[in-house]
This record gives sequence, C-alpha cells and structure tokens, in this order.
Amino acid sequence: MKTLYLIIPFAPLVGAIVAGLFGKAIGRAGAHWVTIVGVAVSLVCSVLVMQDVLAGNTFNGTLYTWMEAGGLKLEIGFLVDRLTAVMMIVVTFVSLMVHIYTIGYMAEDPGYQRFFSYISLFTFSMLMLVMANNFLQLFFGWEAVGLVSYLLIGFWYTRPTAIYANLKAFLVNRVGDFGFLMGIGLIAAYAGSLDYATVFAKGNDLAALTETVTGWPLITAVCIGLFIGAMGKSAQFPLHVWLPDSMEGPTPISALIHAATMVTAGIFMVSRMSPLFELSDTALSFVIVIGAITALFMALIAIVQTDIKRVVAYSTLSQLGYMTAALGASAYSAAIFHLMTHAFFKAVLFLGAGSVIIAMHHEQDMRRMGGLRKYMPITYLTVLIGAIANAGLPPFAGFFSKDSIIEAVQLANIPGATFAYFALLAGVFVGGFYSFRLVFFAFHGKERFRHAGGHHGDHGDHGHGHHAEPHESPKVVTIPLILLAIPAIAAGWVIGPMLFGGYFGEAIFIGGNHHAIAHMQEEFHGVIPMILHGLTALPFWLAVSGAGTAWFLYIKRPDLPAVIKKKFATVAMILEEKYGFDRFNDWFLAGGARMVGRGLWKAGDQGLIDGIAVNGSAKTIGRFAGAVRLLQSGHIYQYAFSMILGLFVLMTLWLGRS
Amino acid sequence: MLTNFVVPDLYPAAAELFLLTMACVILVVDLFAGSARRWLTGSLTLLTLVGCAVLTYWNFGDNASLTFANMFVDDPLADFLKLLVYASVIVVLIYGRDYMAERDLDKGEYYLLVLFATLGMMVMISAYNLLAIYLGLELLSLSLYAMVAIDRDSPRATEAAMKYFVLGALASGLLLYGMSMIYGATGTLELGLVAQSVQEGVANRTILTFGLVFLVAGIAFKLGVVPFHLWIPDVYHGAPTAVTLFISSAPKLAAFAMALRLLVSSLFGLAEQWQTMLMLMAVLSIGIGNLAAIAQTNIKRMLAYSAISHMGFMLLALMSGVAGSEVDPMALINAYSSAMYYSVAYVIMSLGAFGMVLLLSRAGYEAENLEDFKGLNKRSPWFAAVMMVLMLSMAGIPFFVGFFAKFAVLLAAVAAKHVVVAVVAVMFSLVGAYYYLRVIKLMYFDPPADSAPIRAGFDVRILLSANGIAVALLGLFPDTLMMLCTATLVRSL
Amino acid sequence: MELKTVVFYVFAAIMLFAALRVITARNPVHAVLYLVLAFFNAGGLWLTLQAEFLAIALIMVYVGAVMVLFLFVVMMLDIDIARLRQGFWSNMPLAVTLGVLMAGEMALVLSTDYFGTTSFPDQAMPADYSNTKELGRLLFTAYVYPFELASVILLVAIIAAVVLTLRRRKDVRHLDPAAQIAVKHTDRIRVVKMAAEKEPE
Amino acid sequence: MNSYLLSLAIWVPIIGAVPVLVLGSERRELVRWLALGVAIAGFVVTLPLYTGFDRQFVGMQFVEIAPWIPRFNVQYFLGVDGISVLFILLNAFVTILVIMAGWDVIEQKVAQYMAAFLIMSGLMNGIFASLDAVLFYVFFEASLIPMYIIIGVWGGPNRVYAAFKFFLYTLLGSLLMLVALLYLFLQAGGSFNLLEWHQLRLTMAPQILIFIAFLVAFAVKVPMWPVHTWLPDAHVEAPTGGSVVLAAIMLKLGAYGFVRISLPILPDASHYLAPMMIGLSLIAVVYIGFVALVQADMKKLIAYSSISHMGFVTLGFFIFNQLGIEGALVQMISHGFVSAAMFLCVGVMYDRMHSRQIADYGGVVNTMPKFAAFFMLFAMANSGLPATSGFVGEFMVILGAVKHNFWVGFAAATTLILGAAYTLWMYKRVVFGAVANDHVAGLTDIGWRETLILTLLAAAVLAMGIYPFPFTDIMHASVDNLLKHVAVSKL
Amino acid sequence: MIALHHYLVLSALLFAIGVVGIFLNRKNLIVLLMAIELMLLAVNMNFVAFSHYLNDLAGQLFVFFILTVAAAESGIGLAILVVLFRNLSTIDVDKLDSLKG
Repeated sequence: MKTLYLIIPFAPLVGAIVAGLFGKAIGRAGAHWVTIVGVAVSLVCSVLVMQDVLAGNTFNGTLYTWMEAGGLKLEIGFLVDRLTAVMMIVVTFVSLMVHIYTIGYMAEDPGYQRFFSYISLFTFSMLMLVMANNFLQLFFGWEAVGLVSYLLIGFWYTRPTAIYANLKAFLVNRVGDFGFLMGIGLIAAYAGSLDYATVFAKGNDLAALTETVTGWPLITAVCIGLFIGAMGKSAQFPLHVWLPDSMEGPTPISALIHAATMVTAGIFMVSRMSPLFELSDTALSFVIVIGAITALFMALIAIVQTDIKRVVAYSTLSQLGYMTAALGASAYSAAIFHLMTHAFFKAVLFLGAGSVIIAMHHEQDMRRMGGLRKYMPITYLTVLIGAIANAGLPPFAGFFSKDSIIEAVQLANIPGATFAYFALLAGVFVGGFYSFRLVFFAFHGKERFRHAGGHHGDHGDHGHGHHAEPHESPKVVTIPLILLAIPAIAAGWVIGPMLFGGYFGEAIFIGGNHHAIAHMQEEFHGVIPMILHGLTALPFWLAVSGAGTAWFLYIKRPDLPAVIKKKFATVAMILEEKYGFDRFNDWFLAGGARMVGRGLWKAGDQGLIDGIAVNGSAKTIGRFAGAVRLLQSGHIYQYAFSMILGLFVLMTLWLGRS
Repeated sequence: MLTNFVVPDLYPAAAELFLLTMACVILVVDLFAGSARRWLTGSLTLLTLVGCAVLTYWNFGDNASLTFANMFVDDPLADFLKLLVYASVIVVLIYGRDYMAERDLDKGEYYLLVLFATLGMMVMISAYNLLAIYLGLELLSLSLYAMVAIDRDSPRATEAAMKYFVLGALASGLLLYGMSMIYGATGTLELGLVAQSVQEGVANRTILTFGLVFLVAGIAFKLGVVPFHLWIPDVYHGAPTAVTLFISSAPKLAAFAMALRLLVSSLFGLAEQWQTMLMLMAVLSIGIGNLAAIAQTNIKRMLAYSAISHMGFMLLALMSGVAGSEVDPMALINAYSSAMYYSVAYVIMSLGAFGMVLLLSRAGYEAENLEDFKGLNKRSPWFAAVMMVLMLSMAGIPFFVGFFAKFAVLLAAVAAKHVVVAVVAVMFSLVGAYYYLRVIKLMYFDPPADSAPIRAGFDVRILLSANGIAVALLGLFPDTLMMLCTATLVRSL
Repeated sequence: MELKTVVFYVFAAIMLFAALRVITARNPVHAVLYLVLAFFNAGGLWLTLQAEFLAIALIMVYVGAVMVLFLFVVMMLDIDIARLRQGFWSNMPLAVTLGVLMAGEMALVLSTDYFGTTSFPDQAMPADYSNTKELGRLLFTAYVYPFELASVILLVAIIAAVVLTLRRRKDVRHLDPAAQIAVKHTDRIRVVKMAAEKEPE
Repeated sequence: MNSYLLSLAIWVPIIGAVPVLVLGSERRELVRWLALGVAIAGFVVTLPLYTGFDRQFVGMQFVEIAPWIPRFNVQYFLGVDGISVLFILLNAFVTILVIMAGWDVIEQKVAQYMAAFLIMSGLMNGIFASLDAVLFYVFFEASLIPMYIIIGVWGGPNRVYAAFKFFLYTLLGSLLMLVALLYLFLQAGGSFNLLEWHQLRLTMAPQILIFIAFLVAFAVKVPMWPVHTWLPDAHVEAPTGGSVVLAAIMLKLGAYGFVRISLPILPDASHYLAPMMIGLSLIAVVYIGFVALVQADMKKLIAYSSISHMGFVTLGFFIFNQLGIEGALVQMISHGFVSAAMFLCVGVMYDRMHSRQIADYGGVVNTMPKFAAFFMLFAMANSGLPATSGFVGEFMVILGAVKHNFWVGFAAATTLILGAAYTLWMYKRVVFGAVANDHVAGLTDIGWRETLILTLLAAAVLAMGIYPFPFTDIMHASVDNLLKHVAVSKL
Repeated sequence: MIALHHYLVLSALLFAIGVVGIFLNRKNLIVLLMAIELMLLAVNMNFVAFSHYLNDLAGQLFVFFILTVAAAESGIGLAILVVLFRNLSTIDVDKLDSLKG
C-alpha cells in the first residue's frame, strides 16, 4: 500500500519536472501528455485509496526523517484516512479536469510547457499538504502551494497587473503563514512533537496549559495562530485581498487553485486540527465570526463587479466564508462537504467563465457580453448549473452543503453564532442575486459585444484581432465542463453518508459540548425529505428572492441598476472600493513599510550609525589629527618648551608622591 | 683604586677596538682613494662591520665580563644587540648607497660618521658606567648631527640638523643633570653599585626620584616619545633619506639598551616610580603618534610619527615588568624581552619601509610623498607586495612580525594588570592601521602617476626582498627571535 | 661669616647675573662676553671646592677656545642685530613663569637637609694633596676607556666640522695631497718628441 | 589519531596561490586553470573530513598538535567537531565557485585575483580549524588582508571607502578580542588552548567584560546591529567573487566565534547578557528587514538581507536550546549557499549590464529565462521557502525561539513577511514585467559556466532543504555537548 | 657655612636660566647655543660639588669629559650654524619652520 501512497503525490511531481526541465525537448504535446498521465495515475490511485479507506484501513507512517534536533523529531510521512481520501479525490479530479481544459485554453500560449509543469507541481504540493501526517509537512505543502500560486498568478509575467497580483498574493499569504508558524511553534514548544497523532493525544494536557510568557490559554493561542494561517490561504477577511487580484492568472488557475483546491487548504487544515479546535471555544468563536463576515461582505462586493471572473472570485470568497463558519460551528464535516461541492460547482463556474473568455477573445468585462446563450449553449448550460448550485437551490449540490452549514450555525452554541447565522442568511440572498446576475448579464439580454470592436488591446498577445461571431469552445474545454457539471448537480446526494453516516469517523473529532451535527443527524431522514424541508425553509426563499431580484433588474428592467447605483452612490462606492482594503493596504501597509524602511535606513543607518558614529568618529579623529599636527609648529623653542613642560609635569607629579 | 696603569682585558672590547682601528685606516685610505674610488671606502666599511660581527660573535658568551675598570660590560645582551646593530648598519649602507651617490653625498666622511655612530651605539650598549653611557650617547649623537647636515646645500637638511642639535643638546643636558643627581645620591657612577645603593636604601629616595625624572626625560628624547618627540618628524623629514633610514633603525636599539641599563640594571629599586612615568609617556606616544600620522602626506613624516607610536608600544612593555609592588621574575623577563623583541621587530620593519622609499627615489627625485607610491603594484608587483607586508606588519596585522611584537607587548601589559592601558593602546593602533592601509591603497588601488621603471642594484633588490620576507617569516615562526631575546635577557640581567 | 662664604656669595651672584644677561643681552657679542664672565666666576667657585685643575681647565678650554670660537662665528656671520631682538618680550611671561616654577621646584628639592652639613661634611684635604695629580693618575689608569672615547668624539667633531664647512672653492688654488702622492714620474715630465726642424723648402 | 587533513585544507590553497602569483597575470588562461585546479584540490582534501567524521564522538577530531610559539605556549593546534567541520567543506566548495565566477569577468591582474581568493580560503579554513586562541586570532585577522585587497583593487567606484570601512571596522573588534584573549591566557595559567579555556573558572565581572570584548569582535563580523554598516558598503563595492566569499564564509566567522569561544568559555555572562543579544538579533531581523525593503541597489538589498539572516544565527545561539543552536548552524550553512547564489545572480546581471540598480532592469525573464528560473529558486530560498535550505534554519530557530519566549519567536517570524517582501519585490522589479529598455533587450542568457555554477548551488540549496538530516546529524553530538557545557555555571 | 646644597641650589638656578634661555630666545641661534653651555655649566657645578663633598674624584673626572664633549659639541653646533647661515642667510630661530606639521 505504501507504494501507492508514494505514487499519488510523486506522479505529478515527475510530470512537473519533466515538463519543466525538458519542456523544449518533449514539445507541447509531450508536456501535456506527461503531466496528464501523471495526474491521471494519481487520480486512479486516489480512488483505490478511497476504496481502501472505506474498507476501514487508515495509514499513518513515516517516509523519512527530515531532521532531528533537541528531542524534536521531524519526519516526512503520510496520514491517510477518510478526510485525506476525500481531499485526494477532489484535488486529483479537479486537477485532471483542469489539465485537460488547459490544452484548449492555453493552446496558443508560448509558456505552454511551463504552465503544465506549474499545475502539476501544484498538484504535487497540494497532495503533500493533505497527506501530511505532521505539521512540518503540512507547512511544507502549505508554502509550496503558495509558491505555485505565486508562479501561476504571475504566469503572464509581462503584465504589470499580474506581477503585482502575484506578489500581493504571496505576501498576504505570508502574513497568514506567520500566524500559522506561531501556532506550530507553540505546538512544538509545548507538545514537543509535530506529529499529528502525538499532538492530538496530548490535546487535553495542552488545553490545561497557559502560555508562560503571554499568559494566554495555550490551546486558544495555538488554534488562533493556525487559523490565521487558514485565513491567509483560504482568503478570509481581512486577508482576503489577494484572491480577487489573483484572477490575473490564466483561468484554469482560477478554477484549480483559487476556487477548488488551494483556497480550501485552510478549511481542510482546520478540520484536520479539529481535535485541537474543539478544545477552545474562543478560537471557534473567532473562526465563526471571521467566516460569517467573509461570507456576507464578500458576497456584497460581488454584486457590483463587472469582470466575469471577479464575480466568481468574490463568490468564492463568500463560499469560503460559509465553510469557515461551518468550522466555527464545529460542523467540520459540513465544511468539508461544502468544500467538495463547491470545488465542483465553482470549477464549473470558472471554467465556464473561461470558456466565455475564450469565446470573447479574452474579454472579461460582462458589460461587453450579453446574449451569449445561443452561441455557446453548452457553456451556458453548465454555467447555469453552477450558478444554481452556487445560489444554494435544491436539488443541486450547493443546496445540501449550504443548508447544512446554515443549520449547523443556527444550532451552534458558541459566542458569535447568532451573528453568524444572520450574516449567513443575508448572504444567501446576496448569493442568489449575484449568481443569477452573472448568468443574465452574460448570457441573456442584448448582444453588447458587437459594439466593442477594437477593444482587444488589453490583452493583445491573446487577441486574434478579428471580429468573428462568438462560438462554442472546443471539446477539450467543454468536456471538462460537462464532467464537472455532473458532480455539481449530484454531489449533494452523498450528504447522507458524508455528514451523518459517520463517514469521517476518527478523522474528525467533535467535542461533547458541540452538538450541532449530532442534532442535525437526528433530524436527518434522507435526501428527499431534506429537499422538501428545504423548500419551506427561510434560506431557500431568500435565495429565490435573490435570483428573482436579479431577473427583475437585469432582464425586466435593465435600466434600473444605473438608477439604483446613482441613488445609493455612497454604498456603491464602498462596494466598488471593496471597503477600501486595497487602498488601505497599499497606502498604509506597503507604503508604511517602505516609509519605515526608508526612515530607518536614512535616519538610523546612514544618519546615526554611519553618519554620527562611524564617519563622525572618523572625522573627529581627523580633527584631532589636525590639532595634533598644529603642535608640530616647526619652531625649536616650542619643541624645547614642550620638553621642559613634560619634564616639569613629571617632576611635579613624582616629587609630590615621594 | 688603581695606582698604576694595568693593561685592561681587551678581549671583550675586541669589536670596538677593531672598528676604531679600521675607522682610522679608512680615514686615511679615503683620503688617498679620492672620489673616483669611493667603492673602496664603502667596501672597507662593510668589511669592517662584518669583521666586528665576527669578533662579537666570537665573544658571545654565556656570562657577563667587565673590563676597563668596570666601565664596559660584555654580556649576551650586548653581543646580541651589537650583532643586530651591525646588521642594520650594513643594510642601511647598502640601501642608501645609490641614493647618496646620486646626490654626491657619499663622501668618505659619510662612511666614517656611520662607523663612529656605530661605535657610539656599541659603547652605549656595553656601558656599565654613567660616564660611558654619556660618552657613547654623545659619540652617536654628534655623528648623527653631522650626518643629518651632510647634504649641506639643502636648507631643509640643515634646518633639521640644527633642530636636532639644539634639542639633542638640551636632552643630553637633562640626562647629565639626572646623572649628577644619581651620582650625588649614591656616590658612584658604576651601574652595579648604583643598583646596590638603591636597593639597600642608602640613597635618599627623593633625590633619586628627582634625578630619575631627568634621566627619564633624556631617555625619552633619545627614544622619541611624547612629549620629547617633537624633533623626530622634522629630522626624519629633513635629513637625506639614507640618513633617516640610519637614524630610524640601529639607534633605537642603542636607546633601548640605554633605557634597559639605566632603568632596569641600575634604578630597578625605583621601578614603581619610572613605570608610571613610562606609562604616561607610552600612552601619549601611541595616541599622538598615531593621530598625527593620519594627517601626513609625506611618507617620511608619516613613518616618523609611526616611529613615535612604536616606541610608545616599546615603553608599554618596558613598564610592565612589575605588577604593583610585587616582583615576579618571570613577569620581568617577559616584559623586558617583549620590549626588546618589539625594538628589534621595529628596526627590521623600519629598515624595510625606508628602504622602499629609497628604492623609489632617483637622482633629482625624492620619492617621499605618499603619492609617489601610487600604482606601485602596476610598476612592480613584487616590491608592492614587500611594502604591503611591511605596512601590515607595522599595523600589527598577522602573520607578520609586527603583530607578534604587539602581541608580546600587550601580553606583558595585561599580565601587569594594565588592561585599560592595553585597550587604549590597541584602540590607537586601530587609528594607526588607517594610515598604513592608506599606503597599501595607494599602491594597489590607484593607477600609477609615474611610470618610470624601478631600477636598483641587484644587491639592493635581494636585500630588500629578504627584508620583506624576513618580516613575513619572523611572523610565521616568531618563536626563534622571541626566544633569543628572552635568552639573552635572562643571562644578562 | 667666614671668607669662604663671602666669596661663594659674591661669585654666585655675579655668575647668576652674567647668566641672565647671556640670555637677555641684545647684542650677541655682549652675550658671549657675559658668558665668559659666568665661566670665570664658575671657575672661582670650583676653586672653593678644591677643584683647581677643573677650574683652570674651564677657563682655558672655554674662555680660551670655545668662547673665542663663538665670538669668531658671531663676528663672521653678518647678523642684523636690531631685527634679532624683535618680539623678545612677548614670550617672556610664559618662559619666566615656567623657569621660575622649575627653578623653585628644583631648589626646593635640593635645599633639603639631605644635602646639609650633617650628611655631607666639608672635606678637608691634606696639605700635600694635588688635585691635578690625582686626576691625572685616574685619567690614565681607570679612566683610560672614556679618555679614548673622548678623543674619538673630538675626532668626530673634526670630521664633522670639515665635512660641513670645507668648501673647495674653484677660484682659489689649493693642494691635493692625494694627487701629489699618487702622481707618477711619467706625469711629472712629459717627454715631447718633436720632429726635427724641417729644411726650408 | 594524527592526520594532516586539516593542515592540508589550510595550506593547499595558500601554497597553491604561490605558483599562481608566480605565473603572473600575463598567462591568463593558464592562471585560471591552475587556480581552479588548486581550488578543486583544496576541496578534495576536505572531503575525507566529512566521510571520516565520527558522528558519535563528542570531542575534537582530526586533531593536529605541534608547538608553534613555545615561548608563549602557543600551539599549532587544529581539530574539528560537528560544529566546525561543515564550514570547512562549505568554504572549500565556495572557493571553487568563486574561481569559476571570476573566470572571464576579471581581466585585470588575474593572477593576483585568483591568488587572493585562494589565500583567503586557506586562512578561513584555518579559523574554523584552530583550537588555539592565538592561531584562531591570527587567522581571523589575516583573512582581512586579501579581502581588503579584493574590494579595493577589483571593486566598484566607491571601493576605497568600502575597503577601509571593512578593514577598520573589523579590526576594531578583533583588537579588543586580542586583549581579552591575553587576559584569558593569564587566567588559564599560561595556556592558549581553547579546550582548556572551556574548563576555566571565572567570576562574573571578568566574564562580562570578556564577553563584551568578544562581542564587539564577533558582532562586527556577523554583523549585528548596530555595527553592521560596513557590510552593505563592502558588498556593493566588492567584485562578485568578493561579495560571495564575504557573505558565504566571512560573516560566519563571527557567528562561529560565538559558539566556539563566547558561549563555552563564558556561560554565565552569556546567560546574563542573552536578553541583550536576543534584542540585538531581533533588531537585526526586523529593522534590517525594513531597511532592505527600500534599497535601490540589488547588492545592497542582498547585503541587508544577509544581515537580517545572520540575525537569526545569533538569535539561535542565545536562546540556549538545541533547536536554536543547530538551527543557527544550519542557517549559517544555508546562508552560505543562498547568499552566494544571490550575489552570483546579481553578478551575472552586472557582468552584462554594468549596473546594480534595480531601476535599470525590468523584464529580464524575457531575455534570460534560464537565469530567471535559477534566480527565482534562490530568491525563494532567500525568503525561506520550505524545501529550500533557507527554510530549515529559519524554521528551527523560530521553533526554538517560541520555545524560549513567545514574543521572541513572534518578532523573529516577521522575517517570513519581510524577507519575502524585499526579496520578491526586487525579483518582481528586476525579472518580471515587460522588457524595460534596450539594454535588457540585448541580454544574453547564461552560458555553460554560469549554468554550472548555479546548478551546483541550486542542487545544494534543494538537497539541504529536502533532506537536512545529514547536515544536522553531524552536529548533534557536539551541540549537545556544548549545551551541557553552557548549562554549567563557571562562577 | 657653605654646605653642599648651596652649590646645588646655585646650579639649579643656573640650569633653569639655561633652560629658559632656550625657549625665551626666538631670534638668535647663537644665544641658544650659549644657553646650552649654561646648562652644561650647571651640571658641571653639580658634579664638582658632589665630588668635593663625597670626597670622590669620579665627579671631577666626569666634568673633565663633559668639558671635552661640550667643546666638540660646540664645534659641531657652530659648523651647522655656519652651514645654515649659508643656506638661509639668517640665524633667526623663527625662520626655521619649513619643517612642520
């Protein structure tokens, strides 16, 4: 079995290395074949592992000892249990789809091989992350996916916006990693191990401790530290700022990394750490509040976006907020479940958006689209599916997961849960609205693209320069869309086994005082009753009314949005400015850091240390030297005077003594 | 007291007698050889020195022998120092030959004065009587005054000679006054008896200390330490470079010997007094010497100030013999041998440094400005390397002899619990490192301003190279010289 | 007050006055003459200390030789005396202060009881004692080494004086002993062969 | 167990420099190959040090002992333990790279250039191998000379200022150290043997004073804030090879001094002053991180980043746990690779453009993709990305620091953000973007020699990041022993 | 009664006068040389006095040699003075400052 585990991450790695180092030699086809085969092997093996896991076998073993120091043994190893298995399937599946899709999407890009190398490398990193059995390797994968994300966002390295976005993404993630590392550091310091099993076993002991220097309850500090890491990676408020900008990367990346997999690393991690989080209500409160804020406020921004990918991006942020809120409510399984369904329907949305973008010759502004329904039916259909799922309407996948989350939050009994509940409910309405706004804006209504003739200059390297009718994308694009649309519809139906069937077993731990899931389990009587129950519940009607509002504003009365915008100019501006975070970060954090740096450099290094201490003392010595030189006047009598004076001083001093 | 003349034991003074005889021979030979056959005078002079070396080496014994009514002592210390004096005088003559010849200064008198100055040093080194010290000192000084002025058409040289003369006379006046007080307090001129008298407490300490102050002033002048140093830069600068080379080398050894004989051999009972005096002067010398050197543009002046600071270091060791009031024989030997080692090391380095200045000088061109060293690496990588070694050694950077000299001195100072003084000293030697590095900078970092090829006799090249190599080798294997210094001191004190 | 005391004070007073004048006299010739006066008085004082030989030697060597040399030089060098005195008083206060302080300090030390009559009683020499004879004996027995050195020093002084001041003036005829001795007989007489007188053609 | 390996490691390069110098700069090609041969020979003789190292043995290995200056009981006493052995290997390795890096860039005085590096290499090996205080000191100070020459002769426009600053700054520290060494010699009853000094009992006051003397010496060399300002100047002006050696090896000398001398000889003072040391280290990490951010000159930026990284080293030493010390040692070695690589990368660009200003670049990736890839790897290593060597040491030190005191770890971990910020921001401005100007457009990608150098370094960086076990394993016994030793008071 | 210290104090005063003469005089080098002679005279006075009161001839012999050396010294001093005058046409002490700094 161990070989199998090894194959899963390393097959993509081999693909990545081959495509990266020998890309020129093997050519374009060679590059995509080698990577696709690698990921496919991975997927197959993951399925095999899944079967094995379902059969009740879990694995926790060491690959090699990375290092050993001070009683801390750091190893590289795998932990394969039900949680891991789900993640492995999701990662490899989505990744494979993206690989295939890329063949079409990047067909004309000069960095073709490089791109395949990157996404395969990403798959490897992500698999290492989810398969880790210790914090070191987790951090390892954590940073590695960050690196690949950095590389991919900046894939089109000549675009100023892209290289701005990738730097921003990396740095914001680093802020999260900072917290993450502090969490790991505390664990290492107090548990003396970074191995999951060992640490979890010591959980209760740790919960009794307080951090000696700060006086904080240890477990809370650890969990909040870890969660800050999750906030970075999973783009939670206020570390969400990088995600919308990351849309500068090629669309498959947006789908793969910034919707389906990497951003969910945080969710996965918190679930993995459930034995720790469950020990701290404070941490859970923190998690739920952050999640709720993200869910609602990011959704609001999506309303005013016109870039098709950015709408999807903000929608992703919002959905991640839902997952996080679920974590806070101790509904880890619900979070993972939403993670999975979201991976599918968000991938659909992104790839659909990508398909549209291809058709529009890399035009992303929805104001220059409209009426695409009849030109690209498959895309339309799949995007519609994705939108419905995203809005949380039954019986699509999103409904089950989202509904469970809202319910879990409602049932949660930690501080902040009530706020979270209302925020999430509001989010449902908003979600319904922006999902359908996208569909109506892009696929219905007037065909606005015809007037946008010479508007291809933005991305000249990808534009074709001719004004052909938009047409359906090639098969390599549509097939993954279709393949992904299926689970987007159906994945919800596994809710029974996954949430309530005790699927996760030992992998997720829920404290005795957190009974949301347990309570829900009692209420759950199957999928159909749930749908039926859903139809009468508040979230459903909120979503529907959101969709209705969208219909009204964009189909029925397309003139209204402008009027509303004018009326609520302030609100619109706040939303369009994304609450001013970007401005604030650029001005205060980036600018501030530069200012501090310049200040320290000019005043500290150049002024104080070099200017006064170093050159100053050199100058002083020089001045003294000049003064000493003056003593050497050249006059005999002064020389003699000096001698006699010296004699006199010696005489006076020593005769006084004896 | 002798009533009739008895021929004293002449063997211990064989070298002195030989030198004196040869000097008279050379005086006559030169008169008849004339300027066309000056090489004869030069060679004879060298031969004389070699002969002296042979005689001294032959005399090298394990113990001291006194002769000339106890005015002359021949001990290992004296023999060792004399050998070094011969060697450095030989080097001086060879380095300076071309320089003097090009300026028409290599008169027979020059060689004679060198020989008489050498005799003066030998007398100082072997002196066992205040009178002998005085006469040796005067013999040396008078020769030096004349040598400085030997370029009599140069206003600078005569000015330097005048300053040297007046201040030197003043200094010997001070020294004599001190000697008279010592004589008055102890009733004897013989160093051993003085020591005895001081130890036994017969002599009045106030008077002794009073005399000591004058003695120390006189010694300080000869060594050139602050505040009795002011003649050094002017004389080094004004004198013809070959003479500067002479003044800066062997006489330091003689001065060291004088200091050792006066302060240690005879006035050791006053160690507590003179130690502190020396400390004061040492610190001032290291400080002022290094500071003033920074501001120089003339390398001769720069080296003069550096000499002041080096002598300060030497004093640092000389004053470290006794810690507080306790006398530890080991510490004594350590301190004095360090001082000796430092003097020897300094002489070797100084010979090389001025030798380089001479090497770059040509007829009608004095390479005495720092700028003249510009781009030497381009003109002659080897001699640039030699100069670099010398400069680094003077700065006290390992692996060169100068470092171990400083090392030994500082060790002695720290052992005598003068840690603060040691720290002050090293801080000033940091300042000093700056101007030595500046020379290296000029040689290596700057383009040459003068592309004239370096021409020098084969022997000069070999000797200068050997000088540089010696500085390096003595740094790599410092033990031999250290051991020699220690051994001779142990057997002589 | 016995005679010796009177003599001491008289000589001492004159000597100090003369010394002061040496360093303050406007005219260097005067200074030299005052110095001669000082030497005479010093000689007198040494006589009171029964050092006849040195007293006489001082007069002979210094007054008779050295001071004459000084005078000779002063006369030889044509010096503008008026200009030499400028700025004399400006450095007076500092010089005098230091001088007085130093003299005071030295006097303070030296006038202690240590050198008083108790520890150093006046020495009365026997009647047939000859200072000169004793010195002579010592000089040529125990002090032969310094004596030889002193001669070398004088030799150095001679050489130095020669090398510094001797000028071979081109316009003055002089003898070159080296050339005289080194001359060969062939150089003295040149045999010139001349052709026999030609017959007039 | 008498072996001559350490002597060989020291003297092979130094003696090898002699024929290089003798050949003179006229026969350039020959000189280059000869220098490379000597460097490789120097590396080969160090290999048995690793293979033959006994990991279980606590004391010194490959010991050589002979009297050197019996007058002062100074010995030619060499030996390595787990702490020092790796540095000798690193040094020999870097020397090869440096010789290759100067291959056809240096056209003036080739022989002197090569010889200077070879001599320096030998001298620095001497520092790491010395177990006698005087020998240590002598090597420590002598290594300044070749570096002074290298900066001054082959350096940039402001090289004179930089060379002087470098030399005098460093000399300042080492002179104080000399006095301290002499004091210890006397306290130890006339021995310069460092191992004997480890057993020396000292009261608190002298311990603190000696510690401060050593601190000045080592802090300047490390360099620690606030005596760091020589480094940026020296780096900017030095030729590429000089910067590489300076960053890769020379900075380590100071840090090495702390572990070899300060900690074991002065444990009580070390503990007493640890808060100060930690404070200074953290200032180095944070303050310098900010300063690095605003540098317009690439070399200066990397120089500041070096200071910041070395802050981790001193931090690791003074938190007194195994993670910290081993982490610091690992960080030292890693920094040897990474900073060398970074400077070489800048050198590659400088050789082509003759500018180090970030503003003169932009879009280098367009014309030099291969180079950009290497540069990316090293930039990531510089910002401490896992799976590169840069991560290992930082990670260990941060873990150790959190164990020691949460806030210390917290402050140290800011480097995660700052390090990435300054490195990647520079990378972005230099490498990414559209081709900025005609000069960039005219760039040619790296040749085989440059590729070889960078590949070697890349392999080292990755190997150490992925499997650091062999590096840490070798130092366990010695670090363990050190910690035990430091825990015992000498009062 | 004249005791030893009378002579010593006298010589001390003489010595001081000589010393002051050296740095008081800024115009005439010859006077400088004479001031040195005064100093030496003071030393001689010391030696003679000690010699007498100690009843030891060594002091007087010392004086003998000092006289000899002083004569030689004066000779050299005057020779330098003459050379100097030839070069600078002055023996003004103030003008002797081309070497400084």
